[in-house]
This record gives sequence, C-alpha cells and structure tokens, in this order.
Amino acid sequence: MNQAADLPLWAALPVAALVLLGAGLALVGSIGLLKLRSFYDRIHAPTLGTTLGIGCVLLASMLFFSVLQTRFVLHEILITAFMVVTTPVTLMLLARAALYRDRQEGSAEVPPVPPAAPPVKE
Amino acid sequence: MELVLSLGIGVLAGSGVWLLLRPRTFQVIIGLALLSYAVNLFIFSTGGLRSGSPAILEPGEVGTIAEYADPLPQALVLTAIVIGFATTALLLVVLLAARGLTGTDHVDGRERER
Amino acid sequence: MSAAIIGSAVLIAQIMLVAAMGCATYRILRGPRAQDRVLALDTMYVNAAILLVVFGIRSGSIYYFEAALLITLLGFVATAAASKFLMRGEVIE
Amino acid sequence: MPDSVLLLTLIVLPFVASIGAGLLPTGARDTASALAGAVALIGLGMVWAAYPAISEGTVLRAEFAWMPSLGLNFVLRMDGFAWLFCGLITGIGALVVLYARYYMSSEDPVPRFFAFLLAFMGAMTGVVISGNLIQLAFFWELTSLFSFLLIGYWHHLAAARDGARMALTITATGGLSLFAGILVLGHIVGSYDLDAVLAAGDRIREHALYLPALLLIVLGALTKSAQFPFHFWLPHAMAAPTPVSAYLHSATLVKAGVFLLARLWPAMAGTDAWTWTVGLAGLITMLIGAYIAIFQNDLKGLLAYSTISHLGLITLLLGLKSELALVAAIFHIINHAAFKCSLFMAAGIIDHETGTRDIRRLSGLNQSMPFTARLAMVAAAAMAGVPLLNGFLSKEMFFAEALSAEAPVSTLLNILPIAAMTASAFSVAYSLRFIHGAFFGPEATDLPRKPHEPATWMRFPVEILVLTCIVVGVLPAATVGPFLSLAVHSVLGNHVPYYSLAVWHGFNLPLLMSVVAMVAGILLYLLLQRRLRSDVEGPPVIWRLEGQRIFERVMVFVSWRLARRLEAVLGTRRLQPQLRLLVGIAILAGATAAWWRGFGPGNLPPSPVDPVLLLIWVVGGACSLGAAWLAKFHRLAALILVGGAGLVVCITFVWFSAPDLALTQLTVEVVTTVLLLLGLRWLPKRVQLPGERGPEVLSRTRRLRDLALATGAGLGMAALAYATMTRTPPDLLARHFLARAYTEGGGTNVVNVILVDFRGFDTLGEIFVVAAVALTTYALLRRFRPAQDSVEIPEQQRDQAATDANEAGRAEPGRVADWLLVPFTLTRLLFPVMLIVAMYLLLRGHDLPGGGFSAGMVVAIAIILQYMIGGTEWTEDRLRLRPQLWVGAGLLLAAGTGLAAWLFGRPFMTSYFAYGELPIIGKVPMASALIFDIGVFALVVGATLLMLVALAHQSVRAHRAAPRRAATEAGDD
Amino acid sequence: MTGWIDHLLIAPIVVPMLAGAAMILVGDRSRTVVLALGLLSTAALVVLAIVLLGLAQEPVVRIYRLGNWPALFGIVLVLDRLTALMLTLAAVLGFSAFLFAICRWHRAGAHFHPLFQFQLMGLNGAFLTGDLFNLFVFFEVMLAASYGMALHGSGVARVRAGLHYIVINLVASLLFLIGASVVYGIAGTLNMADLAARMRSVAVEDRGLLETGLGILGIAFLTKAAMWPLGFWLPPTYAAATTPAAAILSILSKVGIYAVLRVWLLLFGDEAGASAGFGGTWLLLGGLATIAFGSIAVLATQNLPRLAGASVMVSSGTLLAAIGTGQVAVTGGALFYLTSSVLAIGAFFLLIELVERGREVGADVLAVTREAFGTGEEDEESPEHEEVGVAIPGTVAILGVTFMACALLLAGLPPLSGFLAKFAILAPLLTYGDGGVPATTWALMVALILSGLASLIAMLRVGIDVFWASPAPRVPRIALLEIASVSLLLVLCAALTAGAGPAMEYMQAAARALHAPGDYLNGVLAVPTTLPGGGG
Amino acid sequence: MRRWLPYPLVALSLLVLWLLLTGSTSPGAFLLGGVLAVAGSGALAALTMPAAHLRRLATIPALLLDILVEIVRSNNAVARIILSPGGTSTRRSGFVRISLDMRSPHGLAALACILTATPGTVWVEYDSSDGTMLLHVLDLIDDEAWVRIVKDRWERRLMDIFE
Ligand code: NA
Ligand code: NA
Repeated sequence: MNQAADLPLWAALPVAALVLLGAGLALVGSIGLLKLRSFYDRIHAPTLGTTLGIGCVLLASMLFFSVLQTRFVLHEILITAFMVVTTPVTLMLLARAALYRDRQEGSAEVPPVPPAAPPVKE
Repeated sequence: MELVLSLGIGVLAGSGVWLLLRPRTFQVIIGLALLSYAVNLFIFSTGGLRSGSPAILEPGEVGTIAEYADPLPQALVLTAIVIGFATTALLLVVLLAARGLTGTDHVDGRERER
Repeated sequence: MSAAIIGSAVLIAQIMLVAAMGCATYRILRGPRAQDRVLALDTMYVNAAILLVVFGIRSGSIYYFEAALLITLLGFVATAAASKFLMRGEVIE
Repeated sequence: MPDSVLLLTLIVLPFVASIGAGLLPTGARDTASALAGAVALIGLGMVWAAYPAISEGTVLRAEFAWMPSLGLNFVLRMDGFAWLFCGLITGIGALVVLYARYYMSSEDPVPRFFAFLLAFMGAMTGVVISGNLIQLAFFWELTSLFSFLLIGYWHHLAAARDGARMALTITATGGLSLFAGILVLGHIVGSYDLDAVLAAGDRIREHALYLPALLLIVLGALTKSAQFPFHFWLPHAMAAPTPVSAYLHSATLVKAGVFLLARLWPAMAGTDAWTWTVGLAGLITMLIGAYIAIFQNDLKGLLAYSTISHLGLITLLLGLKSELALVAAIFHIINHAAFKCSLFMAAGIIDHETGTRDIRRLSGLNQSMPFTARLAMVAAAAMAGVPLLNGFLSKEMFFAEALSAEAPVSTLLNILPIAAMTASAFSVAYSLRFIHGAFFGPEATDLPRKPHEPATWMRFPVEILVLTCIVVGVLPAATVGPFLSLAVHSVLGNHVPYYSLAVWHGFNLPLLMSVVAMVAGILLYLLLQRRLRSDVEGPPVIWRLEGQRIFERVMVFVSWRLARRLEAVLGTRRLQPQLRLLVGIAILAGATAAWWRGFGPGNLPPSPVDPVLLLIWVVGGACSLGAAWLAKFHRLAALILVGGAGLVVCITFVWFSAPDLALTQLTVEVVTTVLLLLGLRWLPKRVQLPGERGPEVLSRTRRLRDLALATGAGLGMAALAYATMTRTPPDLLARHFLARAYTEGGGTNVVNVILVDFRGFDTLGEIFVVAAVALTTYALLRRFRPAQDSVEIPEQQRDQAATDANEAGRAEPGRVADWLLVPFTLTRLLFPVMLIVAMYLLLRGHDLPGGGFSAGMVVAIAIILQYMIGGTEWTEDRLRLRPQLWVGAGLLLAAGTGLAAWLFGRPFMTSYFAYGELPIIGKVPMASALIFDIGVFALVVGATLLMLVALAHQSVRAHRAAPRRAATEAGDD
Repeated sequence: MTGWIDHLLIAPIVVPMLAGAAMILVGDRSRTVVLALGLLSTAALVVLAIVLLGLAQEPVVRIYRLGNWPALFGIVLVLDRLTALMLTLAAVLGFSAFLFAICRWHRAGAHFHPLFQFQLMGLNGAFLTGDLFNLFVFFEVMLAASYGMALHGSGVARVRAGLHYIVINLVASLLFLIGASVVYGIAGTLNMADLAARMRSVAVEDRGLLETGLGILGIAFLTKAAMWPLGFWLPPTYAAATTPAAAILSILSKVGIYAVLRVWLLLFGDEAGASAGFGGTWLLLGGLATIAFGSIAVLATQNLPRLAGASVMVSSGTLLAAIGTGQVAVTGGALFYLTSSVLAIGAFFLLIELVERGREVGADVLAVTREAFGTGEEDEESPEHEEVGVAIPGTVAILGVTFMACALLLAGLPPLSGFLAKFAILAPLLTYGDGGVPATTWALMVALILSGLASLIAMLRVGIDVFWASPAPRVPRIALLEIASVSLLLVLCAALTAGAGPAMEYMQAAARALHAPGDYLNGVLAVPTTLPGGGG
Repeated sequence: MRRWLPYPLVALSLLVLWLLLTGSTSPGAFLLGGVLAVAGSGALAALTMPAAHLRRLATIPALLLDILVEIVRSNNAVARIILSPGGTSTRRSGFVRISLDMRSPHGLAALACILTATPGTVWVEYDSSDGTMLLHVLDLIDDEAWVRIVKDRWERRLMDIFE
C-alpha cells in the first residue's frame, strides 16, 4: 500500500472507481448465478465478470502501475485477450452439454434436435 | 491471521481424513488431495506469515529477513506439491486399474459383505 | 489521501470479489445440475483472477500478475474438460 | 599330531565327506558307503591316536576366534568323557555304515543317505567336543536337523514325514530352550566357556536365575533323550531306515541329552530342583517306556520304547545326588549302546529278510536264521539284565544306587527300589517277547519273503557288538574299566567315588532284586500271552494317552487354528481399519508427546486479521467440507470443490508473498482436475438411491468414530499449525539464502535459486519421482482392462451416433465436429500462445516467478487441450510427441548438469553462472542452473504427457474394442 | 578441491540415476543396451559399496557437500559405517534381484529396468543423505519406484495390494512432511547433524512442540518399518509382487529401520538433553508386538509369499525391539541381525518362485487339509515298494537345499548366520542387566526364541509339503542365473557365519558411532576448508 | 517464406505477446521473441490450422468500437435484470435458431467470441450441414430482432473481413 501514497489524486480516483466497478460487476454476475432460475439464464451471469468486470479492474491496474512506474504497463491487455478467447470455449461446451442432458431427459424447456437437413449433393 | 490459517488447515485436514476413511477409492483420492493441501499450507506456514512483502530480490541485492519472507519453506512446498501431484496421478491410475480388474471401486477390491 | 482512497476501494472490491466467490461456491454446493457446478467453478476462476489483479494493486507488486494470467489462460482448461465430460461422457476421445 | 589338527579332522572331515557323498551319482552305493566307512574309521583312528594323551588326563583343546567380542569362540575340547563318546560315535558309526551298505536296497539313491549320515556324525561329534556352550547349542541343533533328514529319508512314506516332522519339532524346540538356558547360564557365569562354567558350580547353584537356567537346559536334554512327557517322538522316528535307528536311537542322538546332563552335572546337579526335574522325569520315563514296550507289536517299536525306558534309567541315575549314580549312568550309556544297537540291527535283518517286523506275524525264525537268532538272544539277554552280560552290571549298580541314594523327599526314596525292580521286570518281559515272538514257535508260512540268513558282512556288525556285550559282561574291569574310569574322572575330577566293576559282589540286596525282577518278568510275559496275541493295539490302561495324538491336536490348534484366529483378530487386510489405525496412532503420537511436555501458542503477537483472507477461508472451508460431503454420490461436484479449495490455497500463497507457489499450485490444479476427469469415465456410476440414506446403527457408529478421528486430526493440525506460526521462526537459513541467492546463486528469485542450486539435489530427486510415477502409470495402463460396465462407449456418444445415423449424409463424428467447430479454432490458436507463455516462465524462472516445472506443466496443458478438443487421433497425426524421449532427455540433462561440475573439480550440482556480453542482445545471464531447469522442464512435459496420454488412449482402445464386442455379441444371439 | 575419491560418495546415487535415465532414452529400441546398462550399473554398485565399506572404516566421517555449499545450508551426503553397510546390502540384493529378473521377470511389464535403477537410486540416496528433507525426497524416489516394482506385471492381486500400499505410504509421507516441517519451524534446520547439535539447546517451551513433530515423524518411519499395528500392508504387498520386485522390496522395510536408527539415535541419544531416550519404550513394546504378530502371521499361512512377508515383519519387530533397548552392544547385534535377515529374506523371496514353479496348481490348497500335521488319513502305500528311497532330480535337490538354508536362516537355527544373529542380540542383552534382568529383556528373549520356533514350524510344514509330500515332483525349468542369484545371497550368509568375528566388530563399531554421534556431528558440521559458493 | 512463416499475422501477434510479457523492447527481447514467434507459428502449422486471409482491415476498428459499446450496453442490461427484484419474473428468456451464411471457421469463431462477450447471449449449437446456429438469449423480446442483430450487425461485417 506504500506505493499508493505516491499516486496522484487524479489517478487514484479513476483507479478506485474502476476497481469498484469491476468488482461490483463480478459480484452482480455471481449474484446472478444465485438468483437466476434456469441454467440457461445463469450461464449469462458470469459474463459480466469476464467482460466488463475484469476489463475495468485491468484498466485500473494499467493506470495504477503506469502512473507509478511512469511508463506504460500493458501486461493487462494479455489477460483481456485471453479472457475473450477462452470464455467462449467453456461456455459453448457447457451450454451444449446442458442441452444434451436436458434433451436426454426430455425437458420441454429446450428446443428439440433440428430436423434432418436435406442431403447435400456435391 | 494465524488463527484463520490454522483453522483453514484444520478444516482441510479434517475433511481429508474423513474422506480417507471412506470406502470408495474416489473418496480416498479426493481426501488425499485435501490432506496434501493442508500439509502444504502447514509447511508453508512454518516460515512465518508475511503479507505483501516483496518476493523477488533486486539484482545485486543482499536480501534480509526483515524485508523478505523465508524462502526455504516455499521451496520445500514446491517439492512437496510436485511429488504430491505425481503420486495423486499414480493413485488415480492404480484405482482405475483396481476398478477394472476387480469390478468394484471399493478400496479393498471387494464389497464388504455383511 | 490517495492511499486511503485506493486502500478502501481495494478492500471493498476484494470483499465484493470474495463474496462473489462465495456465491459461486454456494452454486457448486447446491447444484442442482452438474453443469451449474461447472459454470460456478468457471465463475470462481474468473473472480479469483480479478481478485489477484486487485491484490496486485493493493500490494503494489507486479509479481502476482502471472498468477492471474495463468488463471485466465489455464483455468478454463479444467472447466472445458468438465464440460466435455458432461457432453461426451469422456474428456478425450 | 597337534591337538588342533586332530580335533579339526574329527569334526571337519564328516562334513566335507558329506558334501562329497551328496555330489555322488544316485547309484554310487559302494563308493558312498566306502567313503562313509573310511571317514568313520579315520575318526576312530583319531580317537585311538588321542588315547595316550587322554589316558594321562590331558584335555585336548583347540580354540579359534569366532565372535570373540560376544564371548563366542570356536573351542574344541576333548576330555575322557568326550573321548568316550567320540569312540561310540565313530566306532558304532563304522559298524552302522557297514550294516547299511547291505541293508539299503541297490535301487535306493544311497549317496544322499550317507551324506546325511556323515553330516549327522559330524554334528554329533561337534556336540561332544564343543568347549563353548553356545557352540554346543549350535551343533545340538544340527543333530536335530540331520536326524530330521535321516528320519525323513523315505519321504514318500507318510509315516516317515510325520515322524521326521515330529522329531524335529520337538528336538529343535528343546534346542531353542537349551540355547536360552545357556544364555542364562552364560549370564550367571560371565562366560560360555565350558571350563569356566564347570568351575562355577557353586555360583550357579546359588544364583537367583539358577532355576530358569536349569529348567531351560533340562528341557533341552529331556526332549533330545525322549524323556517323558516328550518321549513320543522316538517311536515315530522308527519310520527311518533301520541303520538310522541303530545309530541315532541307540548310540548317538538320544544320548546327546544324557550326555549334556552328565556334562553339566558338576555345574548344575546336586540340588533338590535338579533331582525333582531330572530324576522324576527319568523315573516316570523308565516305567512308562518299559510298560509300553511290552505291548508293541512292531519289533522296532518295542526297541524304541525300550530305549525310552533305558534312557529314563540313565536320566534317573543322573538325577540322583550321588557320584556313584553318575558312574552307573555313564556305564549304562556304553552298555545300552552296544546291546541296543545290535538289537536294532537284528530287527533290521529280520525285516530285511522276511519283509515284516510284526511280532504277531513272525514266528520260528530260529529255524531259518539260527545264527542271527543266537546273536539276538544274547543281545536281548543283555537288555534284560541277565548275568554275565554287560547289561547286568550296570543294572546291579542301578539297584545299589536305588537303595542308597538320598532323595529329597522320603517318598521318592521309598518307591525307588520298587520302581527299579518293576522296570527291570518289564524289561525282562519285553526282551522275552522279542525273542520268543520272533524266533520260537512254529515256522511262519505267510511271510512276505522267504527268510534266510543275511549276508555275512551284514551280520558282522551285530557279531562285533554282541561280542562286546559278552566280553564286557564277563571281564568288565579289564575291558571297559579304563575307559569308564577316564570318562568318570573327566566329569567328576577329584570327586570320583570308589566303585567296583566286579561281576560278583556276593549275595546282596541288589542281586536279590535282580532275581525277583527276572522271575516277575517271566511270569508277567506268560500272563500276558493271550492279550499279546490278540489284535488289540497298544498297552492297557494308558493306551488312550497317545502322546502323538495330543501333540498333533495341540500343534494343529496352536500353530494353525489359533494362529489364524489371532491373525484375524490382531490384524486386518482391509484398508479402512489400517488407515484408521495410522491416523489414530499419528494423532496419539503427537498428542502424547504434546501432553507429556505440553505446548502452547508461541509468544509472537498475532498479525491483524485480514477480512478478505478470512472470507476467502470461509469459502475454502466450505469447499473442503462440501467435497467431503459430496464425494460419495456427486463425484464431479467433489472434484470441482477440490478445485475451489485449491484455488483458495493458491490465493493464500499469493497473499503471503509466494508467487512461485501460486503458479505451481495452479498448474498442478488444472492438470490434476483433467486427470481425475479422465479417470471418472472408468469409475462406476454411483447414484444416490432413496433407500441408501438411512445409515444403519453399525455404520452410524463407524461414521461417528471416523468423524471423531477426522475432527481430532483437524484440531490437531490446527493446533500444531497455530503453535508453529506463533513462534519466532528461526531464520539462520533464511538469512543465508536471502543474502547469497544473488551474489552466489546468480538469481533474484530466491525460491528458484534454492530449488535449482542450494537444494537442487532435492529437485533432482523430485523429478526422478515424477519420472518413476510416469513410467509406472504407463506400464500399468498398458495392461489396463476396464470393468464390464465401463467398457461401453458413454451413452452421450451412443445417443449422438444414433441421431446422426438418422440423418442422411452425415458421418457419425459430424455433429461433434460442429459443436466443437468454434472451440476447435480457438484452442488451436491458443496453442502457440501457451507455448510462448511457457517459454516465458521457463526462461525467467531464475530471476522471477516461474521455472521449469510450471513451464513444463503449461506446455503439457497446451497439448492436452488439443487432445481434448481435437481428439486423440487428430492430435497424434499432427503432433509427433515422444513423451518417453522427453522424460529420458530431461533426466539426463538435469543429471548431466549436476555431473558437469566434476569436470571443474567441483562437487556434484555445483552451479556456475556468469553474465556474457553478446552483440546486439547485450548482457545475457548464463547459469548452469538454467540448463538444469530446462531438464526439469523437459521431464515435466514428458512425464505429464506420458500419464495423460496413456490415460486418454484407454478411450481410444475402448472405441476400437466396442464394435468388435458388438459384433461378437450379435454372433452369439 | 575434491579428489576423485570424494566423488565415490555420490556415485551410488549417480550411477543408477544415469543408467535409469539412459534406459528411458533407449526405450524399446534395444533390449541389449538396456540390459547392458543394467548389468553395468548393478555390478558397479556392488563394487562401489565394497569400496565405501572400506572407506567407512577409516576414523573420519566422510561427507560430500552437494553444490559445494556448506553443510548447514546445502545438502550433504554422509558416509559412516551404517551407511556403508546399508549400501552394501542394497547393492548385493539389487545385483541378485537383477540377475534373477533378467531371466524372465523383466518382461512381465513395461519399464522394469529404469524403475529398478530408480529403486536402487532411492535406496542409496536415503542411506547417504544427511538432510531430513532430502531424506524425504529419497524416500519418495524409493517409494515411487517401489510402486512401479510392486505393480510390475499388473494383475488383480498386485493392483489390489498395491492400492493399499500406495494409500498408506502416501499418508505416511504426509506425516513425514508434517514432522519435518515442525522440525524446521522450531529448530530452523534440516541438517540432521545440526539438528542433533541443537537438541540440547531447544527452549523449554518449544520442546513439547518439537517432540510432537518428531513423534509424528516417527510414526511415518514406523509405518514403513511395518511395526504392528501399522504394518498390515506389508505381507499382501510383498506376496503379490513379482519375485525380483519382492526381493528388492524386502529391503524397503529396512529403510524404515534405518531411519529410526539414524534419526532416533542421533536426536535422542544421551546427549539430547531433556529429550534423551524419547519414545524408546514404545519402540521396544512396538517391536515386541510386531514380533508376536509376525510370528502369528507366519504360522497362519501355508502360502510361501505371505510367509515371507510375515517373516519380514518378524525381522522388523526384532530390530525395533533391539534398538528400543537403547544399548550399544544390542544395537551392534541388531545390525548383525539386520544384515543376516536382509540377505536371507531376499534369498527366500527369490527362491519362492522357483519352488512354486515346480508345483502343481492348487497343490497347496489340497495340502492344507491333507498334510497340515499328518492328521489326515495316512496314505495307503503297498508294502512291497515302500522302503526304497525316491531319487531326487538335481534341480529339486538344489532347491531343497536352498529352501532348507532359508528355513534355517529364518528360524534362527544353525549353521547359517540366522543363529548367530539371534545370539548377537541376545548375548549382550543378557549380559547387560548385571543386577537383575529387566522384564523387557525376558520378553524379548522369549519373543525371539518363540518367533524362531514359529518360523521353524511354518517352514517345516510348507517344506515337507513341497519337497516331500508332492507325488513325483515336476522338475521346474530354472535358469542357472536364477539359482545363482539365490545362492549368492546364501553364500554371503554362510560367509557371515564364518567371518562373524570381523563382521561383528564392524557392527559394534557402527553401533558405538550411532550411540555416541560426536564424530558424526563433528564430521558433518566441520567448517569446510574450501571456499563455499558455486559462483565464478 | 510460406514455409518458414506460415502465419505471418500469428507470428506477429506472438511477438507482441512476448514483448508484452517481458515488458521489454530491447534488441535481445525482439530477437528472442522473434525466434519464439516463428517457432510458435510453426507449431500452429503443425496443427494444420487453415490460414485466415483477412480483407478490409480498415473496418476492424469500427467493429471493435461497436463491440465495446455493445458489451457496455449489455452489461448494464444484464446487471439490471439480475438486480431488479422482479426482473426475473417479467422477463422471458429462450432459444433462437439463426441460419448463418458465413462458413469461415475464423469468422464463426469471431462471431462466437462477440456473442459470448456480450452478456445476455450465448452461442449454444451450430450445425454445419445447414449453417444454423442456436442462440440462447437472456432477455428475449422478439426472436426476429435477434436474428437481425446477429446477421446485420455482426455476421455481415465479419464476412467482409474473413471471406
Ligand atoms: Na510271533
Ligand atoms: Na454472452
């Protein structure tokens, strides 16, 4: 916390705001995990954290360290990039798995297997 | 803080021991995983708890104990983590083999008759 | 002043993030379905990554960044494996 | 000839010859017997050569260091008594060898027989010429061992096996007891040396441990000499070939017990305890043996019980507090050897020539083998104590002692003469039975073989022995006198009483007793005629008390049934009780030490509670408890919860300034999860059934006990952790490492410097653990056979295949490829990214968090991700992974880095670092530790992949096997 | 700075290390190269061990500073008599097991040879290291390889027993870690000599905690030493393992004993201040209980491998009890016993398989009822053919002789070293109590004698059944190397009997050094004459 | 050139990744990064990744900006839904099946990333035989509106770039 004292107020305020916003979004997303009723609803919730939530915090971090070290710290971009690429992989697999399981149980909530497409003639 | 971590270690160890004494191989392996978390943290804690102290020396620096955490327990934990990982993997494969050969996932390779 | 602002903001943020992890834990414990648990674990990973970044700000150290980086880069492999398991009955075909 | 050469030859030659005989071809009967005979004769020659010195009272002695620090030296010591026994062993040995040459069938693989016989001869010699009691016990056990082999020589016969087993069990047990007794004796005396022990008689008798020593040693002697209640092994040992019985059960083995009693007589005898144990055992044995002998239908059985009885007589004599009794005992040892050996040989001749030893079948052999009959009659008469034969002389001495001995209690004194006469009468009766039953009466017609006189040389040993009986009986003082005197003097030293070896002592009470016994014996035999002819087996009154039966019952019960029951009670083969014990005892060990000495919290002020970490540990605790709760029925949930707990651990590491630990923990976490998920496929489905909830009483108590153990372990760990954390940690090592990590280790990441340099040897060992585990899992999985209910392809895949099959124009994996289309693209793109991150972690490890291990794990994860999304075949078509090569190369690289220090004359693992200047790039750190870390990296990549891929391949195998199985099942229908 | 002779200290670790790693690289490509590497390594280890045995008799304790760091801060290897003895035993056993394995067993599964080398490396490392945590690491190397050895060949029995073995050892390893970290947390050192030096000066309020940790550490050792009631895993595991694996595993339990000897005597010797003699009574009582249970287990089986496993427990118990008496001369005797028993049990494990090869399947099941003690019906043989001996084929005869030798060794009967080994423990035990003889001495004496009797009865039962009672023994196919490897060990037992004097002197000297570790401490903690540090 | 550097764009990104990781722009970092980047793109080639041929690169910044705006908007929307007390009952969520024209795997991947990154929508399933995609929408007011959003706002622009 020692270094934070060296931070000028103009930077401290946005850093604080961004941190709080990001953490708040992550919390809201996780609350969504509790509140939302069906799995397909809940699957949307964590994306708050994976997008804007972590984005804000990373921005805060970039700002914080860039100002303190008086040079640009760009590491955080990497985390953003990784988050963007990895989240779809998990969510798609998970959604698909849920869909399979629900169809298997004959749940009415999910759409049936699409009708067979006409064979493609090459 | 020490009390929190001690209790954490205790809960991990207790849960681990409980699972260790269960009859299913999967429970045992999970129990061992929890137990090794507890033990790793325990080793780590013997060096004393230092929050927020720097982890890396400056080039050319002669580090002092006033500033830095004891690095030795950390090194020991690293070794313990790696060995724990390896043995967990082995145990997994053995329990799969046991399950395959005996047809049951009971730790004794046979269901307990009563 | 800055220290106080950043300090309290970081503390509040961290508590919010741990609370978020708590929500995820609750979901893991309650389920009801396996997919809910996997989803909650994924959420937990994300929250942990954010927590570590915030911790980096709190301690002013950049050495915890790699941990956050690895959580985002590798954490998903665990959840993806679990999802694959649910979807196909085995992780590697 | 120097003493040492003589004594060594005497003891070593039989063993060497035994090995030689054992190596002879199966059919070499003549060579083997010639060898054995030569050894016996050479031995006899040695005994003869020793006579001049011995007769002057010299004790031959040779000593060799063996275990001098424990007072055990190899001491060979021959005095008159030992000399006498050596004469018996070699002399009778030579006769038995000659006899055996003719007795044993030409089809018999006799070299083995002679090998055992020779070894026994050596062992017996060892017993009698040992000058150290431990050494005596050593040879004592050897006699048991070789007698076991001799008795069991015809091991295809059940009787031989049982007889051998029983003999060894009893005599070796006695031997162990003797061993213990000697240890106690050695403790009393302060030496195991025979001379020292014999000189310390008074000290021994007064010592508090005299009684235990006495009981233990006497137990050894009584078992060996077949004394009541251990007598029953001897009749069963008759399953041995007759030469064996003639040698072991008349002259040598069974005499070892009485030899020992006589040997230790000066040191231990003379107390009431001695008389009560030794004397009483002898008395009972003498009577019982003689009584049973009368009712034996087997010639050898009769002789066996007779031997028991005569040994009882000798033991009784040794038990009395009288020097004269000792003289009588030694005299009877010699006499009994002569007549009993010849009788065994005669019985063997009868058996050999007629094919049976059953007294009831035999009859009138006097006609077909008159010469043998004469010999047997003389020997039997000696056994019965007929005057002018050797047996009469020692019997007279015994009667005299029975009348005059001082017994501790008057009752014993009163019954002694009567007992002596009774036993003597019995011996007359059974001697009569032996002779009358076999040689008189009408000639038997239904014998297995047509009887005739044996070969001349087979009869020769009998002739010699019978001649001895006569000569000694007629001229005792002139023949056996000097030898007996030598033996008696060497035992008693200056305390030899006056004794007379005259044949005629005038009309006295002993002579009257002899006459009475003789008449009573004849009458008894006549009275018992009817009963003895009937088929009733065994003696009246005590026929049910068969020692063998009791022994076997007890043995089966104690050494089998009881042992099995005890093993089940005291041990377990189940894992859970074992783990309960282990955990419980660990808790106890810790708690006991803690309670004994006590420990409280340290004096370090606790650091302020960080609310964030507190909350994190609430989450961690919930995960941990949840995993414990759910692991039975919700495996995936438990797995996920363990992941959560691991994440909390990881955050804790970050919190307390250990980024390296966090990185490693995280990568391990991911790989472990994937591994366990891979394994989950092969575990049985476990769903909670409605009925499964209510735990029964038994399992509830078990769960309560486990809960208590778990709570105890948790609290114990917490207490231990708290106590440790609140103490000022000693910082000597920490200071050292922090101060030198950069200056001498060349890295700013102290943890990494410790890992690859200060304590690099740990890391080296650690990677070998990983390698060993990887190889093991690989080997095990190559033989993996899934359980029946796991073989099938998961239902998800079957369902999908069915759906796809309904869709025209779509191959089975089509759908999967669709769902995975996007993840597939993304994960492939991630592959090089992960590799770059891994390189980053590897190269900076020495200075910043990272290192070979976490880098290796990242690479492994990157590859396994491709397996997950792309599938095994697809991935392996594209990436040629050679995990074993990585493993081997990694290990060699790491070990080689350590070894390279040798080139610079430094110890293993000495590191080297320098900063090199390169053009363009600038200053570059070059540390040998980096190369070491690269070795670690390669190993981790290889080992992790080896395990994961081997596990993944099981699915591929199952897929390949599934259609095949379906086909065969269809064929079966 | 270091002469080549100093490097010999680490050679027993480095040789199998390199051999094993190279074997993995060679892989399946050339069996010959792998075999040659194995032979080279195992033979080299025997030679090295003998050289080190010679070096150990010099008055100085040799140490090897890994990485050239001072003993306190780095890891050191220490060579004293005990270490040299253990190295020799491991090398000899390894060599024999290797010869045995290459006849057929190494083909029973993948990667036998590298695992075998790692096993030897782990054993040697555990014997050599002077550092508590490094001891843990080498325990793990040894165990990891032993898991592979125990599971080699797979199959239901091996996997079932292996699972128990692994789980229990994992728990024991965790206990080891707990104990070691308490030691570090309180004493601030991992070097065993340094720790011993600090034992006296541990603060009163810290001593309880330290002893708690050491108690837990002790449980880890005792589990590996298979003390009752922590050793139930042993008989099934060893019985299920393939023959050469079982032979090499049989020395593993002795590593637990080694650890007790080393650590316990170092830390709780007379110089340990208030902690002297810590836990000795428990060691003695536990040892006695182990002897009792082992003997019962020996009696309760007709199955040779289980019998061998139970014999390992008896031997462990004997050693623990002997060490627990805390007397120098008894410890010396225990070392003699250790040597004899390791060689004997190793030979026995190798022999068992050769013996069973000639037996018909199910023979022993029949035997239990028919021939347990001759209580069954007597065999009906026709009298005409009965009294002619049966010629025994040469192979069976050799097996019979070797079996008998093993039986005598296990029962502690002459003429091989088993008898002297028991004597070596009992004689000083009785000589010590000059006033009265304590009850524990009697107990140990009775236990030793009775355990010998139990072994005798059990071996007699099985031996008669196998060699005498089986109708027309089928001559097993046995390679010369196999019987040679068994004989090698037995010949060593015979040599131990013949050379008991010098051997015992060595053991006594080793025991004296263990009980008065001053030389050890001085040797390890001496300030290095050369400059520390690897830099430059 | 193709042989040594199969994916120049990927290699470039990897180099940037390396530089960001090391936080250094020294010649040494460039050199090492360059070597690793080339090796990394080689590794990708081993996985037979089809190369993407990007066109109309100029449209990318605008697209990114749109995505950012959309992310912020939908974050706000979803957060409201979660936090509003009755938000869970009045709202209707559901699946929308959308027929896509785009076939480029890179394009589809980018589309998936965009849809996932914007809270409120999740890509569930894709069928390559008829090019339909199943989308789950948290706040589904009008099915057709979503089809239009996906096709017009994202798919068309991505097709411009990737096809
Ligand atoms: Na008759
Ligand atoms: Na989304």
